[in-house]
Amino acid sequence: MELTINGSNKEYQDKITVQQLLQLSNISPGRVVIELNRNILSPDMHDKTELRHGDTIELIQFVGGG
Amino acid sequence: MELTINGSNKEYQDKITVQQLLQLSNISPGRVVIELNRNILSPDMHDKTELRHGDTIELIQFVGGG
Amino acid sequence: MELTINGSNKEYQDKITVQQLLQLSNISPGRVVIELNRNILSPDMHDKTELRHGDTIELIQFVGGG
Amino acid sequence: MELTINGSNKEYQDKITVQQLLQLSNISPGRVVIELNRNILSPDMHDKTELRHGDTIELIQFVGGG
Amino acid sequence: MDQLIIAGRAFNSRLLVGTGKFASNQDMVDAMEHSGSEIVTVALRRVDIDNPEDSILAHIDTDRYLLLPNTSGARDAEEAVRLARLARAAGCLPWIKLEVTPDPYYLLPDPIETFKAAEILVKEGFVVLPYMPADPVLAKRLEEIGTATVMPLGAPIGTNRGVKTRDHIAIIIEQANIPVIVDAGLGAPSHAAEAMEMGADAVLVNTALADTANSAAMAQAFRKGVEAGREAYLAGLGTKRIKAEASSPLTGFLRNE
Amino acid sequence: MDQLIIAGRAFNSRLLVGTGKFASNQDMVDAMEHSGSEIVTVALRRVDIDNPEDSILAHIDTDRYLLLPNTSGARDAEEAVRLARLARAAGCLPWIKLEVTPDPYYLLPDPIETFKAAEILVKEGFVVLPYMPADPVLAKRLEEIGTATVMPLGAPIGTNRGVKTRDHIAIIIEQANIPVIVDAGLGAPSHAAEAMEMGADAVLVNTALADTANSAAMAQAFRKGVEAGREAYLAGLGTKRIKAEASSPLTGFLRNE
Amino acid sequence: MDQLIIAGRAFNSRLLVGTGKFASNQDMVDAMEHSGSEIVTVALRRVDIDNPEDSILAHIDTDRYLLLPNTSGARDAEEAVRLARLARAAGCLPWIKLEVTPDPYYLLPDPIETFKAAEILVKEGFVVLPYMPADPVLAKRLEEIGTATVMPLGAPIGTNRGVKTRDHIAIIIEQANIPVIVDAGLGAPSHAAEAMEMGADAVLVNTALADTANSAAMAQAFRKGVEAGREAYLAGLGTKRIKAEASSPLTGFLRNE
Amino acid sequence: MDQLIIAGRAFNSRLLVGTGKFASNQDMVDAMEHSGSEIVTVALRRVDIDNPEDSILAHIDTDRYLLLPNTSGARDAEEAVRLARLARAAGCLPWIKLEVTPDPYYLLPDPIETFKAAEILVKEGFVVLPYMPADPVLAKRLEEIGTATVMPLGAPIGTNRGVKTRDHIAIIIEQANIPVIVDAGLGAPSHAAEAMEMGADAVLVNTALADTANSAAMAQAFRKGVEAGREAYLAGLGTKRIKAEASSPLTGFLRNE
Repeated sequence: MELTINGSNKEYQDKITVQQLLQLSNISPGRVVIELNRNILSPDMHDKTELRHGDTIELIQFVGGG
Repeated sequence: MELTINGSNKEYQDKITVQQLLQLSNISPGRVVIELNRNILSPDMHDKTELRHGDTIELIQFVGGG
Repeated sequence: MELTINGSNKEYQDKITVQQLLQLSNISPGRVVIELNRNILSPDMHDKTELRHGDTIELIQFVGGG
Repeated sequence: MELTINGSNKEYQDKITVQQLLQLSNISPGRVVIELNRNILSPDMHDKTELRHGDTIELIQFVGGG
Repeated sequence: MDQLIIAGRAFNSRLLVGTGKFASNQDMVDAMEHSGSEIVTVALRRVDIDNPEDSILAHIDTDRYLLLPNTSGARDAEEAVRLARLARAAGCLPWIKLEVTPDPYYLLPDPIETFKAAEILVKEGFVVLPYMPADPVLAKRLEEIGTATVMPLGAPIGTNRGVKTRDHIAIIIEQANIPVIVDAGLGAPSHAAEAMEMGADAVLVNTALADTANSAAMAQAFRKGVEAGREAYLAGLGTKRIKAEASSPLTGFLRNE
Repeated sequence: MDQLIIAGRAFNSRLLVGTGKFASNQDMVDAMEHSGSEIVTVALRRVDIDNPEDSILAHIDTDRYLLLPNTSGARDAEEAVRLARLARAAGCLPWIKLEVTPDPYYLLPDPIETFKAAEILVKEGFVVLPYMPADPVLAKRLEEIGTATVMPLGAPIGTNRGVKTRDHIAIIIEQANIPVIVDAGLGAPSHAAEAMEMGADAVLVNTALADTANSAAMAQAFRKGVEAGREAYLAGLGTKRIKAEASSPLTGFLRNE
Repeated sequence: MDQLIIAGRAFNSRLLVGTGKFASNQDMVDAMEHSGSEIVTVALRRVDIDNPEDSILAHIDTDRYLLLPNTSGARDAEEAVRLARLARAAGCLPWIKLEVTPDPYYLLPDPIETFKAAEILVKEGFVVLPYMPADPVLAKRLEEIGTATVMPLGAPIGTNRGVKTRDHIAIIIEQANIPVIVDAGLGAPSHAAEAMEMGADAVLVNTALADTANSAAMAQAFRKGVEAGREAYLAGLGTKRIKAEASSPLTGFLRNE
Repeated sequence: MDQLIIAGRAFNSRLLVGTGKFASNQDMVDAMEHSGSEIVTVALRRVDIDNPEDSILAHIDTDRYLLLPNTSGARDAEEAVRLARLARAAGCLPWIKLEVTPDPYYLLPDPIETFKAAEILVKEGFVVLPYMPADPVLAKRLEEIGTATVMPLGAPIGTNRGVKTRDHIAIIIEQANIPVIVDAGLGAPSHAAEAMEMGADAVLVNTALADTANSAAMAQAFRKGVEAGREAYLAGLGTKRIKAEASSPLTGFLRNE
């Protein structure tokens, strides 16, 4: 299954949820906001949402800015 | 018949055309542009256009400007 | 005896010392500096110095300034 | 005979006048003004003035300036 | 030869003049004459029916000067478009100096309404010269939708304050592919020269010419100021320095060196 | 006719030019020609005996241009006086541009030594044009001892920064009874025009003309800038405002009024 | 007590700080601390999945500082709206510093897209603080559609040039009924003080604090500069004069008077 | 610790205040108090024998403030020297703020007479702080003859115009080995901060504190302005740029990149 995560393509053998994706990437859910196929995904949906082949995921966080 | 000319109301006994209005007002047609009820009236229509009660006429000319 | 004090002429019947002049004018010695005929007069000379006809005295003090 | 000309020392075997010095240096008298030992030398003195050992000569001209 | 090209039309003068506020029509004509200008702006207003003055057009040789009507008085895009259409109907070329100034106190241009009106007028075939804030991004966007020039302001109309928006005008000039005409606020020939030295393609002046005892002389002074600035820009100006540069050689003979 | 009078001598041009730092003598001659100037400055320096160049005088038509020698390089009054005397001995008129600049980095004039040298030279019958800081009190004092002009600086020599001393120049102009010639730092025609608009009697320019690819064009640009500024000053400039002044009538017909 | 009120919320500090470009998170925290600020801006960016850094939020005490996300990087209204929604989804209050800067070179705000995005975000219930050109008409229009403040620029972001748009900022302040926060280009405490003396309600600073060897000291300096300017504005500044006003009495006794 | 050293004496405050023109002695005392100043200037004047006011000294705690008499009113060196001697005879330390201002209209310092008086007073053992034009060469010469500081003017006394002599002050600071105290014309805390950011060692303010409805608040504002400028100078200010520097990372995810 191929996913586009933050602009780069990634291969995954098995189905995963958004929550699992975060765990695999060592990203604590609390600090990111997620777009799935251009729609914002609320935190309570992370474990309910299974990713599908071709999905586009954006993992966004706060950084320093003026 | 009442007309609104450049914002002020004028009474006229008889029917008149735009051309006649200009003559009465001593305004040479060449130097003005006319709006009749918010529509621009081309010079060749001046004599063909009879004014009706309630018409709104704007007589506009060029003046100094920056 | 005529003295010029701060630019204006004053008449005095009797001889007086600088110290007496200050007393007469209700000026406490501590706050003024005195020029007698363009020479600075030190405080300890106030009582020793008798004024003479024609003397020019300047009584100067500090005021607000930038 | 040693002369200091414009700050540098020059050896001359024979006596020379200022006029001769200019000739030797290919300098037309008209375009320079001359100081001999800090005194300005007027043009009519050029041929009358014999240089002596130790003389200091300045040959000055106009150049571009603001 | 160094010409100003607007919408494919070539001009030898880089000074545009306005015709407002002159003490007399004769002063206006003299100023136009001495300015060397080839483009003059005019405004539209109601005829006073009770005593119609003679038309300003009687005083302007339209073979010699391109008549550039403005939309002064318009407070939004709709009013500006209406004025532009009236000007064209009056027999002018479809050139319009677009002005949208909702605030009567500072008469500053409205970027939103100016942009909106420009889009409409360009579509209707007008050659649009928009008066605008000295806003580099807006200038780019107006260029993209097809305006013939941009006319950023130096300072509010009639203030004579000069190129107070210098930094932004410089960016506009750097980024523009259409003529940049600095308009409004230029009160002295040195202001006009400064704008031209920065690389502006032209300037427009009105108040400074009308607001003086001698309009003809002032117009000639501005003409020279514009030419001076343009010629200096083309010749290439020296760079500003902090340290002094001797203009005379630092002569040695004065010291015992 | 509007003429510049210095020490009783009348000039039609209000632009003085320096002759330093030009790429070639031809560039210098072209610049002088196109500037319209009638006064040109020169400096004094040692002849290089080992290879004497031809004299700059060979290139300057002294019937056309008044030769104004300067004392550049002088670091104190004594050196300046010495240079002035040499210049006169060289057959020039006794006109001298007095410069005393002890600091080689910024080349700023020394008020004390300039004043001292001016006193001596005036006594010796020189027509003294002192280069000076933009110092109104010093200007008054130089006038009192009899200098022919004052030449306050706009900015350090050769910096092209313009009339950075504007406030003080304005006071000098207001108080002077002799010509005020703004010297040094004028890098663009707009700077020259600004000085003239303020009421300066003339300006002197050198670096800006030498420090460009096209000296002749730049000289002409400065000529126009000086004329523009002078003509505007004589015509009477408008006052600067905060509030806008409509240059077009604020037409009523657009609203239902 | 003199407080800054934005959208009904009161702040004791009139200095907003950005969190970008600090040499270290510690420098950033120290700067925030010494600035006395109560509002700090942050940006949004993709996580680097291959090596996720720790979040900036770990370093900002959100009980003490109001987190103000910006839409930096947005080149049009659509992108700005998308960023604003993401920021809100991330759990921030619905406060957004709206930035739309299509030109990566000067990062100047786009008046058209900024206005468009502001309309949408206000409708969606955001408290909108728009970064904008120093354009008085645009400021009025943004106020009319309900933005919480206007944030006109002093100079392009990060240039440290100061309040180069002074004349226009003054008009914006005069006409605004919402807080005016001068943003961008303030490089020194004197710049911040100047803006506050003009009557600005607050200033935002980032580069000047990050771009120094000692961020904490600079932050404290800006804090004092902002307070100095505000206190002087409230006390009432003297008017600028041309003629001198003796601060000492012109004493008579020196002359024989 | 960062201290100001004048003639070997250390001060913690870099703000000197004048005592002239206050609405009341109480206002003056409050201003001195809130300014944090340690040096205050006073003038000399004739006692009015017919109704002697109480002395200003009654209001100044001379244990807390160094009393710095000035020679205001002097029009030449002789008058200035006379005033200095009187001040010393009055029991002050031999510190003198030297002022020689022949022109009552602009009150600008006379460079020649100031220099002459400084030479005499230094020889007589005075600690001389000369008020002077912003003239770098004069500053060097005063330093060479032994003045304790130089006090170049920012603008004419009491004009509130700020550091109008910026370019020259910068050169004076660069070249000086004694404290540079910017005096006169500073009308707002931002002006004081600007002078300190440039590297001035201190500033002197009077009119701006006296010429306001709230002298105490204004004095505190200036205190903060001076501290802000000094701290920023020590921390190291960023350089001014033309191109923008993003303070937020230009985030990529918005485009399909």
